[in-house]
Parts: sequence; structure tokens; C-alpha cells
Amino acid sequence: MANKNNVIVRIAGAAGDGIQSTGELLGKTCSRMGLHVLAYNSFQSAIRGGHVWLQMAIGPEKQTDHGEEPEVVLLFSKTSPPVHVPDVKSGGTVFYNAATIKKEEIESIRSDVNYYGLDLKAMADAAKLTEVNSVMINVMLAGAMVQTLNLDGKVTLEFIKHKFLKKGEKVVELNHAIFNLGFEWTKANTKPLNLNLKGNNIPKLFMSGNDAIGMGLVAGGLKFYAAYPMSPATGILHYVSTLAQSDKLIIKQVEDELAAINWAIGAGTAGVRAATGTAGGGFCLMVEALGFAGMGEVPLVTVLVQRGGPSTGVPTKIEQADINLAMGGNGDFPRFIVAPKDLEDCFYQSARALNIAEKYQLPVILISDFFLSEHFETVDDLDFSKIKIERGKLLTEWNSSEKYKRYAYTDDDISPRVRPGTPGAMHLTISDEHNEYGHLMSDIEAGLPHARAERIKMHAKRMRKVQLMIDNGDVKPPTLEGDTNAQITFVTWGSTYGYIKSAMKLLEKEGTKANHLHFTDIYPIPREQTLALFKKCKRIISVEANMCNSLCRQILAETGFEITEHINRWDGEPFTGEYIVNELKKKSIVDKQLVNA
Amino acid sequence: MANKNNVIVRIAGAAGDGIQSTGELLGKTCSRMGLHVLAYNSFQSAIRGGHVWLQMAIGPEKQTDHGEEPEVVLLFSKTSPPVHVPDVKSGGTVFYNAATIKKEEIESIRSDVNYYGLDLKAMADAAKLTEVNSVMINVMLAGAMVQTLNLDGKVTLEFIKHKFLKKGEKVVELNHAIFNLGFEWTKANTKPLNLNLKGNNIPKLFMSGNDAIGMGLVAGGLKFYAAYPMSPATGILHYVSTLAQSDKLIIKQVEDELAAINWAIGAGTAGVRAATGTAGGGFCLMVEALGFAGMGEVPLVTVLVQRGGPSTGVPTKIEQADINLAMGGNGDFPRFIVAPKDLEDCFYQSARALNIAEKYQLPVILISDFFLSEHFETVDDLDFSKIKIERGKLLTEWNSSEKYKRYAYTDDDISPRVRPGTPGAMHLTISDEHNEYGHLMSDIEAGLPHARAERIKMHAKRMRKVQLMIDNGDVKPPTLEGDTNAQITFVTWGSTYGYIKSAMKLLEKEGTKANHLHFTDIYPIPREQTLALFKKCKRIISVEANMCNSLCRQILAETGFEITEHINRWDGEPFTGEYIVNELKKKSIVDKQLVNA
Amino acid sequence: MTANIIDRKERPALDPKDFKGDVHPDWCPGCGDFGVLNCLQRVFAELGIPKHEIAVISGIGCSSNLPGFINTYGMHTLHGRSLPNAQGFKLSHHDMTVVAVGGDGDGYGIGVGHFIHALRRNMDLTYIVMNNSIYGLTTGQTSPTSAIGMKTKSTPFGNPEAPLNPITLALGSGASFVARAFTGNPKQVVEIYKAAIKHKGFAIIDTFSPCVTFNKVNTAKYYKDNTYDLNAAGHDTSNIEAAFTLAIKDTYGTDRIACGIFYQSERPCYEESEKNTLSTPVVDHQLGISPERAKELKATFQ
Amino acid sequence: MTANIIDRKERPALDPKDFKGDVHPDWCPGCGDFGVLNCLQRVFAELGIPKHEIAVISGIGCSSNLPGFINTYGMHTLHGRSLPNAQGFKLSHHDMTVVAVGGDGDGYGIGVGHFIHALRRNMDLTYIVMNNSIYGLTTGQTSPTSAIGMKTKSTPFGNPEAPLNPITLALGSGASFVARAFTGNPKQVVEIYKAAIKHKGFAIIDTFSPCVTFNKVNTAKYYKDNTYDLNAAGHDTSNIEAAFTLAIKDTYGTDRIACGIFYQSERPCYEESEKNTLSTPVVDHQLGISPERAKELKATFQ
Ligand SMILES: Cc1ncc(C[n+]2csc(CCOP(=O)(O)OP(=O)(O)O)c2C)c(N)n1
Ligand SMILES: Cc1ncc(C[n+]2csc(CCOP(=O)(O)OP(=O)(O)O)c2C)c(N)n1
Ligand code: SF4
Ligand code: SF4
Ligand SMILES: [Mg+2]
Ligand SMILES: [Mg+2]
Repeated sequence: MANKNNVIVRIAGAAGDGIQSTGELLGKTCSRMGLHVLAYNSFQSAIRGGHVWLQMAIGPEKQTDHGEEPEVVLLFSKTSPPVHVPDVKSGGTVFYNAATIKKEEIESIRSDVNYYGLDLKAMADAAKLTEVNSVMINVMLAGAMVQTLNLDGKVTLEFIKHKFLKKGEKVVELNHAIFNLGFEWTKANTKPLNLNLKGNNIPKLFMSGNDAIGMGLVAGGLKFYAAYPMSPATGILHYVSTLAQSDKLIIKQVEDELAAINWAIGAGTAGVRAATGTAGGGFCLMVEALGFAGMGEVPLVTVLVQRGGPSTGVPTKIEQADINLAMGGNGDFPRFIVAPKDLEDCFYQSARALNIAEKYQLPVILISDFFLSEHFETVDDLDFSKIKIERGKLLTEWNSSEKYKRYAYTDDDISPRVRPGTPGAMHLTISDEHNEYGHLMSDIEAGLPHARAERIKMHAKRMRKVQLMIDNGDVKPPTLEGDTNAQITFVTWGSTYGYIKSAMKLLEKEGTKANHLHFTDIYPIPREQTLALFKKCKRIISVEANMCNSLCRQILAETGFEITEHINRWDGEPFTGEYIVNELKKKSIVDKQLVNA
Repeated sequence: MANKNNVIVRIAGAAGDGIQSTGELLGKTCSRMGLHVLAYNSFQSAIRGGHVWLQMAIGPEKQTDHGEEPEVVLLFSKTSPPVHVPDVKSGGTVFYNAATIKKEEIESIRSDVNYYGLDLKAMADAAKLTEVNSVMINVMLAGAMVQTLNLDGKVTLEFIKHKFLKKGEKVVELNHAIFNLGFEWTKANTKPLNLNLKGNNIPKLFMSGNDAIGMGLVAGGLKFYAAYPMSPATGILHYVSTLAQSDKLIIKQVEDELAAINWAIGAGTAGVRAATGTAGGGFCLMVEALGFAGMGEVPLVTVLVQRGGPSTGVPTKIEQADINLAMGGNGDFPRFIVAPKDLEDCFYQSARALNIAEKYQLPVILISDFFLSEHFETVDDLDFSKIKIERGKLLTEWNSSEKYKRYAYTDDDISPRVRPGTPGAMHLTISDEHNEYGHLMSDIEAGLPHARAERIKMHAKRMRKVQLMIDNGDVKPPTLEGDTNAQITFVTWGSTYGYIKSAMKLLEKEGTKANHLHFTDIYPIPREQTLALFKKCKRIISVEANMCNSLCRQILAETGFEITEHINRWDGEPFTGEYIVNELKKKSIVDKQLVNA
Repeated sequence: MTANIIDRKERPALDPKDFKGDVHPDWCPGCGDFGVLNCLQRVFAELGIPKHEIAVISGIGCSSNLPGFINTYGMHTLHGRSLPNAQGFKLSHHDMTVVAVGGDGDGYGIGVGHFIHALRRNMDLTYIVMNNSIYGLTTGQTSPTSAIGMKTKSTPFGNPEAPLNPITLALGSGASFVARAFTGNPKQVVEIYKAAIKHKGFAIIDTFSPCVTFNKVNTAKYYKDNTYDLNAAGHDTSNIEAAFTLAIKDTYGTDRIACGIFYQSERPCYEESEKNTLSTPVVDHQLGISPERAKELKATFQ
Repeated sequence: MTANIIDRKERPALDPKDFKGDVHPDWCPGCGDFGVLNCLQRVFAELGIPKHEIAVISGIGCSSNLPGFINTYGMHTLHGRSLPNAQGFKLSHHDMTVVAVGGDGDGYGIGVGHFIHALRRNMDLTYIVMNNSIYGLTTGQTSPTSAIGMKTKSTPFGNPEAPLNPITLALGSGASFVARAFTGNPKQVVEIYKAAIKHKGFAIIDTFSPCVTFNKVNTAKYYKDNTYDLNAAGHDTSNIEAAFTLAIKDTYGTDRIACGIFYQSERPCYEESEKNTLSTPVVDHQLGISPERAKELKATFQ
């Protein structure tokens, strides 16, 4: 057998075991070697205990799937073996913390995998290391993993240095020593795997979707982010917080989501690029203000990171069921909804969202999901130079002799927006219906003939911006990727993008040709162009991480096209290519099986 | 010309002029005579000043339309003539307050109507009445109206007595005298109209939609109503408040809408029938908790009274654009949405809403609109005996030896609900995903195999209740009324129901046959039955008081059927039959005219 | 106080173990919330309130998981909404003992508006805030009671906001029972919780309940070293000005932190205003309208 | 105070007429809100703040219509959300003078959570609550400051809830400037508003602004007869305990109601914590990331 150039590994333990940092050591080693990594983080909404695991796919090409069966596994906590050993690929390798996991117990689970227990205390004592803490087992197991995968241990040592230097030389040395113990022990005591993981030696970025969204917003000119913590959107707040001083940003954790979005609207009105972000439950509290941004024509970006619902639901699991929510609000108002598909897209779409918000003076919803936001992935590069900041009709002077009209009727329905603070253009931003000046028309004049006429015009002016975005080409139809003659078309949105790529590869191996229609712009949807694409497709199957087909309902409502075959998953785990292929096969057998599960 | 047996009148002035009480005198006179009245209230969100008017259609049959051109008009304030005189039917009659409106000014507006100014002070002085206050002009003008319409003045005198008795005999006498002055003056000085308004002498109820909703809720077993004031839903709170003592209800104005819905959920959990109500803006704040009721399987009724949107919008005007909002929330959860069509329906559907909420243990949204909720209308009777209170699987004892499971899987997916306080069945109502016992599964166990399996089952259990409501026949398809062979089918929801009836009559006179497909149950929509009805229709035209076709989008998303012709109105005024007929005629000429208005 | 409003006659004590829930707490070992749970179980047992007559109602947060660990009725509601749910529940079944619980974020952050109004409304409820000066469940952001300058994940350069003082806030909002406890002193916690449940009106007990994982400042040791028993020190709990003077000292950060009952007054509880309706618990009322009453209701519109 | 935070040097007075808006107020004749509007226009003029450097930001209610009647920048936001909008606006353009205005329902009812947090945050803002103890715009329901027993459309049998005391609430929440005024005494109103705008930090002025249409209890005459000037009476505005003692008297309803400045302290305003970012107003910052900085940002993930 030729040496394999990719691998799937898993690191598992309890919350508090340092699974994340072990993952970081391994991920950074790979990414610095120029390898690609995709890491899926499975954890619970609990601070200590429980089961936390990180599954990583590693290889020279971009990884789109964290895979099903891990080939190498690191186990930390005594509750880990029964959960994870059954998942290991036959013939695979399990390293475990011998201080917490009993040899007999783990080995009794199955016999077709190789077990290696590492005893931190014994090995450290033997090496005469002092001040060793039991949590440092994670550095030792990282050493085992790096050796087994035949990765470059020097790169890991370098990263350890970088990471621990602020804690002092001694700490670095100790960690190096422990890493080496694991590394050398493994070299000496284990069967080598025939792996040949070769990177291109150009260091990649290894980051989460939330990091990419935060960076995209900042690259796109964000100056103001107000939020209230809510998983899985909190990472954006955490990331941009770190840049507050260096990049002169206003980053505010405020008292609730009602405050967060209204702070952002206040900021947007003042004339800075502002955003907020939350999960579905918090977004519910923002829906009223979203309508205010629509009515007041205030640029605003709201990031909505979906998690398992309804209600508090399943905070640390994926679901894609919030399109109805993003379409909500009282009355009709224009908006734009965009769903990035992968890490690069998180970056670029976030910047685009800010541009669209300001160009059309309306609320933009950037919709992500737990997997997309919380998983880590390598990215070759993020090209900041591609980002052009377009502020639309924002004016900082008003020299006209005419009285300024904030909501002036114009040819393209977009009114010049004078920044508050400018002499001579005083005006109101207002949540009531109003005339061109922003005087309210909903009060003492409501129902009078001129107010009725104004209402008809002003409401239509706002709503026409939806079509304008399409006409200007600022809204894109879905993309059709793959062979246009394929028998099967998968329809997806959000993070499911990548898994379809894996599924297509698997299917291709089996001789089934599939292609892929992916929706990034969720509202509006350019109808004619989209229908033309559907026309090209044969058997259309949606793949959504939900039970009730959120995207299909949106497509039907917006285009009249109904998708009737669905693959769904709502157990909270992301798809994998294998999962999709299996579901497809089941479909031909019992069609409605899943829905009646 | 035979004597007409119906008439359209208008009473107009400024806020504070007593337009409502004049309308009440007239309305009660008619309803007590057994005549039917439909009164549309046009007012602004201002407390004093502005323009307030009340237009009433009166006749022996049920009125479904307040009509376009009034035949008799009472004008109170000096700003009224230019607004209202142009609307009067040619040959019509205008009575006005001579103390505020100048004869020359009003008469110069047009010459084809009859003007009569009444001078309260002069006439009262002549009659030697003392303690006359200038606002009493409304009683005098009511006298003029009652005489002109050839109604029974004794009935009005009786009602005046009933109304003012608590203020003392003297006040009654004075008001009687002033009424008689207006009545007699009119008899003596004006041309009689050839009117023959004959009622059946069986007193009708004269009430608003909000009154009917409140009464329906109470009839349906409501014990708890928590709300925060918001037009046009406040009337429900006002009405049920008056019954708090007599009917032992808990009626609470609380600090905001977040509180209101959560109080109601707390009450529903405890085991009482609870509701809340608000307008679209307030409903936005309730969407998160709606999902909690869905997840926790708590019976809950939320009344959503639509007004002009988006955002604060136009508080005292109609719009029907909140279906997306009612469908919102994070994640998928079961719900039921019902939209009453007229006053009787407000009563019966409110009681039904409480039954469905409790039978299926889910949130029900009763969706009304400004016109339906705020207009006054006569009702022959409300039959309380038709209302059966069905509490579903509510238990007040738990004697089983088995441990109680709040969220037990059952054959019909509805779990027996033991009322808190019952010995031996302690449990949690919970917003997180959970197992049958209500233990949370979203926390330390999330992602583990058994928790994933539980998630799949529990989520599906909840969502299957949607289909169950349909299968049980508790959800109705739309109703098709009128000739099944008609060329045109109007599709409507909510208060537009009545106006279609008028439009159909007008069209019939012109030889055009139309029928009417009206949606009362907005979600879920029984698909097959609905499609079968659509199949029977020829040219289908929706009529909605909005710009963006809220109902059509819902129908498309739920059934796949797309309606492509629309009549819309979003200036804030309700439709009239005449308006609809005109729009229909315009359609054949320039199709998209309205949308580009 | 009328007889129909919940009556607190002495009842024989029960076994605290009776109140153990089915599920073992998932809190981090050492979390202060264990202390609150234990004390609460003891209090219910010592007061002899049968478990089915109790409802424990929370919001969302580590602390808000408590109702899952105690064998009573309960609700685990939305973040910030424990009090609205608890008040709706209580009025519907006013002869049950209702205790609202949750975190400082839940109660003083997103939920503070409901708190203010609950205080002035004075329903017969007990509210326990497990105050750890941090957002625990969301893994460590600043909370409304975090000190100025505290570094957290959302304030890496230090918290810029002055902390809220729950005691002065409650005193300024018309509270009728205001207390503070620390889980490191379970005896006092139990005493105060008992007094709170017995109090006829709304009782708030701000309870220091250290988060061992995310708050390295407000630790158990910190509170052990920096608190004292104000009642032992002879404070007059009927004097609101004195209570305010005592509590405002926290804000200056010069004195040690007072724990104990700051203030208690006997103004009528909310249920008094609903005497008529609450002559029997609302859950036991017959539903619907009699034919005679229906006629009356309709007559008002004729 | 650093130079970059808004600087209140004396400027030549302007003409109050300059601040007249395009739209005539639609308030009922005699509404107290006219008084607030007039005073505010005078204050801006006397302080010499150019109208384009001011933003007046409200929620929803009769009183919240005020920004429509004054010739400055402004926002007429959502019910209860004036302060979040005002704070977002202020931090983005901190050299403008931002005044939030609204009603008692808007500020102490639905918006009270934001109020509490704004008080402790202490941004350099002025907040004027037109307190009429009623919901005016929705035609007369009970408000958080309505007296117990008051009959309104939503409480036909009398309001069962004790009113909130905005002064003790603010004092208990870390306010740095707390005052009360009555529109019947415009001289005092103007003085207090001026002091509030000059105050470097968050200033709350609860302003009695009678509703002539829906509140027949808390009338102008009532306030004329029942208020007195606490500053004339020699109160020490730096003493928070004394301020609390004075303000809590309202709750007992025995003494006359004090108007004036209850408390003022000079703790750093929020903007101080953002000195670095606010070295120039954020609206004037250049947007986006330089190529060099982009490299640095990316490097942290390599
Ligand atoms: C509307 C909403 N916003 C945010 C969250 C996320 N969230 C869950 S718990 C929590 C705060 C927890 O802090 P605290 O209330 O102090 O409880 P602790 O965990 O410290 O006990 C937050 C912000 C949520 N569940 N719902
Ligand atoms: C979310 C929301 N809930 C309710 C309302 C309805 N509403 C408008 S103004 C108002 C209260 C007005 O009272 P207050 O703030 O005291 O102002 P006032 O009219 O007395 O000046 C209410 C409840 C609303 N606009 N939005
Ligand atoms: S994170 Fe903190 S508050 Fe949460 S369980 Fe752990 S110690 Fe307790
Ligand atoms: S209703 Fe009251 S608050 Fe509103 S404008 Fe009239 S007097 Fe002023
Ligand atoms: Mg906390
Ligand atoms: Mg008010």
C-alpha cells in the first residue's frame, strides 16, 4: 500500500482536560507545515466534565469534511473509552492517559485496534522532571500524535515556545521536555503508520469561522460592535475585543440583545460602520429593532449564528432552521440575508455585508451556523486587498440652499445620507412612517389624504430597494458547481457546502455523478436566474441540518420552485460526506424513513 | 324613488370633540331598534386635535362595508369641512357646529349638498337651559342625525338616560333637553330624506372586535391575561380589566411584552388558561418566548393585532403584513395561527384558540388587524352555549407507580400534563432540549449517542403535532363561498372578508360573477384540501391590506400554490367594496399600476 | 394578611434527602452553586414544605440549572425571564411556595428590568441570585457585578463599567426584604433563606456563589476574608436609611462587605390586592361563563 | 478629564428661536411637555451649543415626540430604547451633545433595564424623563410612577402596584447626577438642565410634566402645591446618604416632594476608558485595515 497522505484523528476527554490546546498544538504543527486541517469541535454546554472531542482531517489539499472514523485517537478521561473506542477505524491507534484510564478496561472494548497508555508521572519522574502538573499529559499525548503522524516535531516545539514564552523560559523548557518524552516513547514503542503527510511548507492561517467573521468585519471597516454573549456567536465578540485597542474599535458587551442592536443602530445613525451578533434566541430580541433599521434606513449588520432550537434548545450543536426568523419583523421592510459557506467566505461576506448595508441603507443579516462559526480550519490566505469599502450616498457636507431631506425620493430610491454633526442638515432618524424630511406622518396627520399618499410612496420607495439590489447585480443567484449533466443535484446553504464536496467525491468513486446548487444569498433570491438553474437539474435533493427544510421553504416562497426530496439531519452533529451518501442510498429503499424517525 | 332602507353617515371632528360618544348614541339607537350598523373609526395617534371620523353604514341587514361617500355628515371642528365636505354624496346633508365652523366658509366648498349649522349656545339660551357646556354640541347634533335618519328618538333618550344616570338625574334631563333641541330643530328646518330604516326591534350587541376577542377568551375559560398596552391591541386589555373582579380573573398590565408573554407562560405552566396580546412591534419581543412555549409544550394564546408597519409605523391604521412575524422564532416548533374574519368570528375563534392551545400543548397565535379589532359592529347574538372547554390531557392526579414523564412519547405525540402542585409528579418545564422526564439533554450529554437519539425523537414528536392537528380535523382548509363557476375568485384573510362580500354584490349588479376563498387557519394549511379548492377556481386574485402579499407568500410556502394577481392597499385605510371593484377594473387596463404607485 | 394568602404555619420538618433531584449537578467541582442547592434543600426540609407544593423557577446560566437538581416542581425558562414566569406561576397557584433562582447575569443583567418591577410589586416570592460576578455558562465574560478593571474574555483590557450594587438597587426600588449571603457560611444562608420564604412579600437574597473556573478574583477565600455578619453587628433591619448607608459602602470599596438581612418591611404583598380572585387558587377555579352571566356580559353591549 | 473628551468651555449664547423645529408640537394644549421643550431650547441657546452639534434621542410616547419639534439632529427610536440608541450614537460621535428624552413608561417601564445599566456605565449623556405618571400616547394606562390605587383604563379597580421612585432607584444604581424638576418652575428646570449637560457623566433629571388629559391626580396644581426646592433648603449634593434620606420620603408620602439636584459626583465618565479610541471621534476614523496591519492580523493565526 502506498503511503497515505491524509488522516483523520480525534482528541477526546472531559471539559477542562485541555482538548482545545492539544488540538491547537497539532493544528498549528500541520498548518505551519503547510498542511490543511479541518477540525470539528464537539462539546457540551457544560464547563467541566462531559465529553469533549475534536476530530481533525489532515491532508495536503483543502479538507471539506471531518470524516466518520478516526484512525488515531488520543483519550484523556476515564469516561472517554466507551464513547470513542467503538468509533475508531479498524486497525487504528489509540493513545490514552494511563493515569485515568485502566489498561484492562480499555483493551476489553475491542481487539482490532492498537492501544498505548502513556503514564505522565512515571515517565516524568524517570526523566527527573519537576513541577510537572497532571494536565500536562496533553503535551505528552501531543508528542505521541506528532510522532505517529510522522509530522515535524521541530515545528511543534517552535509553536510551544511561541505559546508559552510569556510564562517564562522554564515553562517552555518543561513543556518541550514533556513533548519530547511522548514523541520519543512513541518512536520507540509503537508500530509506524504508513503515513506521508506532506505540506507545502507555506504556513496557513488556522482559525475558526467566528474569527474569520470578526476579521472580515474589521477588514470591511467595522468600527463598532455591540453584543451580548450567546453561543455560538460569542467568539466574534471575543475576537474583535482583542483588537479594540490596537485598531481603535468600540467593542461593547452590553446588558442584553435589545441593547446590543439598538446601540449598533445608534452608531450606524451617527455614521460609523456598526454590527452586532448573536444566536437565534438573542436574535428574537433583535427583530423589533431590525424593523427600525429598515424603517429608519440605517445601515446595520447583524450576525445570526444558528444553533439547535427551538428556544434554548441545544446551545453547542448545529442546526440550520432560522431563515423564518431572519425574515421576521412587523410589517414589510427591505433587508439582505447572506449565508457564508466556509471560512474564506466568512471573511469576504462579512465585508460585503457592511457594504450592502451602507449602500442600500438597510439591515443585513449574515447567517452562520454552529459548525461554521466554531470549527477550526486552515485557510491559505485572506486577501485584504480584495475588500473595497463602499459607503454609498454618505455625505459629510451639506451646502445646498435647499432644505435637506433625509428620506428624499430619488431616481434609484436611495436618499443621500448626511452624517449627523454636519452643519445645516439637521434631521431625524425615525421609526414612525414619515415624509421626505423625516417628519412623522403617522401621528396627527395619519389618514388624511396627503398622509395616505405619502405612506403609499414612502413604503414603496423602501421596498423597491429589494429589487434594486437584484437589478444592480449586488445579489447573486445560487452557484451550480459540478457536472451540469449530473443525475443528482444537491441543494444546500451554509456550512453544508463542504460536506457536499466530500459526498460528491465519494459518489463519483461509485460512478454516481452529482452536482451542487449552493445558495449564499438567502434573501432576496433573483427569481428568473434561479429558476433557470433549477431547470438544468434532474433529481433535486436538498441537504439541510434541520427537520423542516428552512431553505426549501424560503426558495419556494421566493421563487415558486418546490424541492420535494430532502436529506435532513437534526441530531446536532454536522453532516459528513459519508452520512449524505448513506442517506441517499437509504432514500431509494424507504423514502420517508427519516421524517418518521 | 322608493324609500331607501340603508344609509351611510359620517361624524367628524378633532380628537377630544366627542366623536366616539356621538357615534355611540347613534349606534346604540340603531342597534336597540334592531338595525345593523358597521362603524369604521378613522383616527390618529394623537390625543387632541387632528382629524377623527367615524363612518357608519346602517341598514336592516348585516353590514359588511362602511362605504365610500357618506350621505349625512356631522362636522364638529373648524378644520373638518375641507377634509370631509368633498367626500359627501351629491345631494347629501351636512350638519355642523356653528360655533366653530363659519357658514360662508363651509358653504363655499361646494353647492350640491345641504348645509345646516346648529348653534348650541343660542338654542340653549333661547330654551333657558343652564350649565350647558360647549362639548354638548355632540348631543345636539346627535338629535339632528336621529331626526334626519327618521330613527326612533325615544330609543336615544332611553340610552342617554342609561348612560348618564350615574351622573345624576339633572345631567340626564339636560342632555335630554339638548337632544330634543337638535331633534326638533331638524324636524322643523330641514328637508326630510326619503329614508325608511326599519329594524326588527330585537336589540343587537354593538361592540368592537377587541371586545369580542376579550369576551371570546373569557367565554373560553381565560383566567389570566397579562399584557403591555399597544395599539390596536390595548382594547382587549381594557375590556377584560373591567371583568377582573366580577369574573375573578387575573388581569395584569406588566412592565413590557417580554414580561407579558412570560407571565402567561408561567400561568399556563401552573395550569390556568392564559393569554397575552399586543401589536406587531410588541409581538417581536415575544417571539423568543413563543419558542419556549413550543419547546416546553405550554398552552398559550397570543393575540397579534396588526397595524401599519414596519417598526412603530402607523399605529392607528390597518395593515396585514405580519404572517412572517407570526411564523418566526428560532428553530422549528409547532404552533397554530388563526385569523378571525368578523366580530362573531373574533368571539368563537378566541375560545377555539384556547382549546387548541391546551389540547395540543402549544402556542396559538390569534391574528387580528386594526380594522377588525377597533371597528364597531352590530352582532345578532353570541352563542356562549356553542363553546365547549376542552382541556386535553390535563391531569390533576398522579397515582401511577411509574415515575411521571412530562414529555412522554405517546401514540398521538401528546404527553399527559400533570398540573403542578399534584403530589408525586414533580417535573420541570424546560426550554432546553430534554428527554421524556424533562431532564435536559443539551448540556453535559449533548452529542453523546443517547442524547442524539433523544434529540431526534423529541424534536420529531413536537413537530408531528402540526400534522396531528390537521389529521384530527382541528385545522380547517379555507372556505369557498359563492358560485363555484365564477370567473373570478378573491382570496383573502382577516377583516377583508366583509369587503369582498360588498364587492361581490357590486360586481353581481354589473354582471360579473365572483366567488371568495377565505383563509381563517393561516398555519398549518391543509395542503391537499386547499389545492383541491384552488383547482376549482378560474382567475384567482388576492386582496390584502399590504404591499407584499403576506398571505400569498404563506400559501405558496405551505402549499406550493402561487397566486399571481393581487389587489393591495397599504395607505392605511381599510378596503371598501367599491375600492376593490375599481382596482379590478384598473387591473384590466394597467396591470402593475398599483405596485409602482 | 387574609387567610387565603399563603399561610406559613409551622409544619413538621422533612428529610433534606427527599429534595434530591434525579440528576446529579453538572457544575464544576467546587462551584458555589452546590452550596445554594444544599442550603435550599435543607430550608425546604426544615420548613416542612412538601415537595409538590414548591416550584423552583430559573432563567438560563450555570446557576439556572438548579431546578433540574431538586425534587420539586419547577421551570427552567429563558435567560433573564425567571421572574416573569415565577410571577405568572405564583398568581395562578398562590398556595405553592415559589422560589426564583438564577445568576447575576440572568437577574441583574438581561433581567434587571423585571427585577425592578418585581421589587415594587412585592409578590410573595423568594428570589435567590447566585452572584459570581461572571458569566459562567458562556465561559467567562464580564457580568453586571464584575469589578471595574476585571479582565474577562469580553473585556481583555479590563471591565470599564462600575459594578451594580444589588443591595442599594433593591433598597432604592421598594424592596420589602433585602439580604445578602455567602455560600461559605451555610448556617447564615439557611437562616436567611428561611426568613425570606417566611417573609410575606418579595424577598431578594444576593448570594455570593463563587465560580471556581472563570473568576479568579471573587473567590471563596476572598469572601471569607472580606465579609462580616451585619446582623450580629446589631443593624436595625427596619431602618432603610441605615441599610442604604451600610450597603453603599461596597461602592467605595473601603469597608468589609456586609452579609445578612439589610432590610425587612411589612407592607402588604401583591396578592392582597387580588383577595377576591384568590379566595381559592386560580388553578382550581371553574372555567367559562354560566348562561346567566353570559346574558349579563352581552347586556353591557346592548 | 482628558482634552479629547467633550469640552464644555463657555460659548456665546444663541437665540432660542433657532432651535424651533419645523413641526408644531401635537401635544394637547396645556401638556407639560411644552415646558420641557421650551426649557431645553433655552438651555441649548444659553449654553451656545450649535444645533448641528446636538442630538436629541427619544423612544416612543407623547413625550418622545419631542425630537420632532426641535431643530437639532435626533432619533425617534423604539419604545424603551432611547438610551441604547443614545449611547451607541454618543460613543460614535462623542463630541456631540447628546440628550435622551422620553416618558416615564418609556424610561422606567419597558426601558428601565437600560436605565440601570446606563447609570452605572456613566457615559457623558443627559437623560430627561417627562414623568406624568401615566401612559399618555396609549390613552391612559397605569405607569410605573402611578400611585397605588389610581384608576386607569388598565386598572379600573385601582393600581395595585407601589410606584417606582426614580430618585432612590438612580441613587441605588450608581448614578453620578440625579435631579428632579417640575415644568411649573421653568427657572429651576433651566438651571438643572444646564448643570446636567455640563456634568461630565450620565445625568438623569426626572421632570414632572403633567398630562392634562389622562392624569387628573398628578396635575400642575398638585405639583405646585406639593413641591419645594431642596437646594434652596440647603442640601449637600455630594452626600449620597443624605440624598437617599431625602428622596425616600416620597415613598412614605408624608412630606412634600423635593425638587432640585439630589446628588452629583465626579467619578470618571465612560469615555475615559476609551481614551485611545476616542482621540478623534470615531465617525472621523479611517475605515479598513492597512496592508501592513493585515499581515499582522493574519500572523496571529499562523
Ligand atoms: C437571550 C439570550 N441571550 C444570551 C444567552 C446566553 N447566555 C446563557 S447563560 C448567560 C449568562 C450566564 O451568566 P449568569 O446569569 O451570571 O449565570 P452563571 O452561569 O454565572 O451562573 C448567557 C449570556 C441566552 N441563553 N439567551
Ligand atoms: C414595544 C412597544 N410596546 C408598546 C408600545 C405602545 N406604546 C407607545 S407609547 C407607550 C407608553 C407611553 O407612555 P410614556 O412613555 O409614559 O409616554 P407619554 O405618552 O406618557 O409621554 C406605549 C405603551 C410600543 N410603541 N412599542
Ligand atoms: S463555570 Fe463557574 S459558575 Fe459554572 S459551574 Fe463552573 S464554577 Fe460554577
Ligand atoms: S395625552 Fe397627556 S402627555 Fe399626551 S400630549 Fe396630551 S397632555 Fe401631553
Ligand atoms: Mg454569574
Ligand atoms: Mg408618561
